[in-house]
Amino acid sequence: MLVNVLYFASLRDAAGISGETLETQAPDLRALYAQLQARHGFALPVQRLRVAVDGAFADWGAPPVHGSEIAFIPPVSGG
Amino acid sequence: MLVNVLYFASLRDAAGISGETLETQAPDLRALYAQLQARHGFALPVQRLRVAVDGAFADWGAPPVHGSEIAFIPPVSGG
Amino acid sequence: MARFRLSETPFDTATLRAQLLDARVGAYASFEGWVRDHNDDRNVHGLRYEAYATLAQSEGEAVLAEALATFDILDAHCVHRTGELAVGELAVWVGVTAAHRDAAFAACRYVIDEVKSRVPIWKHERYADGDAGWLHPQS
Amino acid sequence: MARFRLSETPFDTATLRAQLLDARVGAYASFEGWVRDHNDDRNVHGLRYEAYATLAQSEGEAVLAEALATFDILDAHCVHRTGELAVGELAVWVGVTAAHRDAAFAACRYVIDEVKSRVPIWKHERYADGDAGWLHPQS
Repeated sequence: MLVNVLYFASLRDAAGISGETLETQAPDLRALYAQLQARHGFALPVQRLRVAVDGAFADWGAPPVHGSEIAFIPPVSGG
Repeated sequence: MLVNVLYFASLRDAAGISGETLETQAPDLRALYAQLQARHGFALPVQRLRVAVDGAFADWGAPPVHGSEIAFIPPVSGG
Repeated sequence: MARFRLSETPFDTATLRAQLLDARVGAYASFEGWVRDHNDDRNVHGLRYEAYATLAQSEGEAVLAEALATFDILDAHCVHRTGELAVGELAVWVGVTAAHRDAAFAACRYVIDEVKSRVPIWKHERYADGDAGWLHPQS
Repeated sequence: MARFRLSETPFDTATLRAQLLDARVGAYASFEGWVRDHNDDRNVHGLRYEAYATLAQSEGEAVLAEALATFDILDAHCVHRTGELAVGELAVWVGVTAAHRDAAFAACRYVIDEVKSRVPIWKHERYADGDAGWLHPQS
């Protein structure tokens, strides 16, 4: 299936892009991140991230949904 | 000796004056307040007041000093 | 400049805040007390603050000096109104600057609590029913 | 009107404060975060805030709704800057109104703590030595 992935902050710097549309057979969002971490060399382990789907926080164990927008959220530093 | 006494808030309303110069032989400030309480009918007991002499908080056991400015401080309600 | 001031006239908190800010400041905490339209379920029409000015000034400065000595802050100021105030007017402002927010919040709270409990200022409230009186809270 | 907002441009806290005030308000507590000239002993020249705007908006609103449900307050607003900021610029403002100060202080503290820990906004700092980087604090 096709999903749209968004990268922020250090993930975007590492990937060199702010997002991409990609084909995935990952069984869950955790596995999807592992594939992308290998591809882009992300330093942040999945344990330090949160994940959001279509603008709402989601569970790492959820399967990717075709056409959804998946955002990997590094530790935040607002304020 | 002569002292200058200042009244604030409900004490001033009860006395009908903001202050007065008076002759006193009171041995300490507590006794001075007792005399003035009797004269003006102050409702507040000495235990609920603080006293200041010449612009600084003072002890009720201190003797009045000739020419000093003595202020009786009802419970405050700023803020 | 005095850190604690009494003001007979309405004052501008934006200017007071600007006086506290510099490049070291990471956190600014402020508190304002406003005249409400009711107090203890009574409708308030307005009020008057009276101060024993010389002692209020020195006691207010003492509170702010204590805040500076106790908390890791950069500066702290406080202004308290005196005279007649209508509902919706500002009665007291506290502003505190620090590198970090823990100290800014703690010092701001300390200053307003101590000012309310120690500085010789008295509130006279006028109520909708025509009654009026000085507030002398039980400590 | 949204209680939480992101702003690409410098914003005026006096106006934001005025929007919160009405006759019921007895206490107004506010917090501001400012860009300091140093962080962890490094000289900071400036910074950039990036947000995941849609999620930041909904998560910020959730934080303010929690504050309103948890504390006895009248209202609470928060604005966070995004984009490039110089030293001395305002990064975030929180304003809370209540009848009494306990709730105003507690809610103000809650909002800034939760915004800093949950809302997807990231800080990129530039240092005097030419180094730069994203801040991803250990939770």
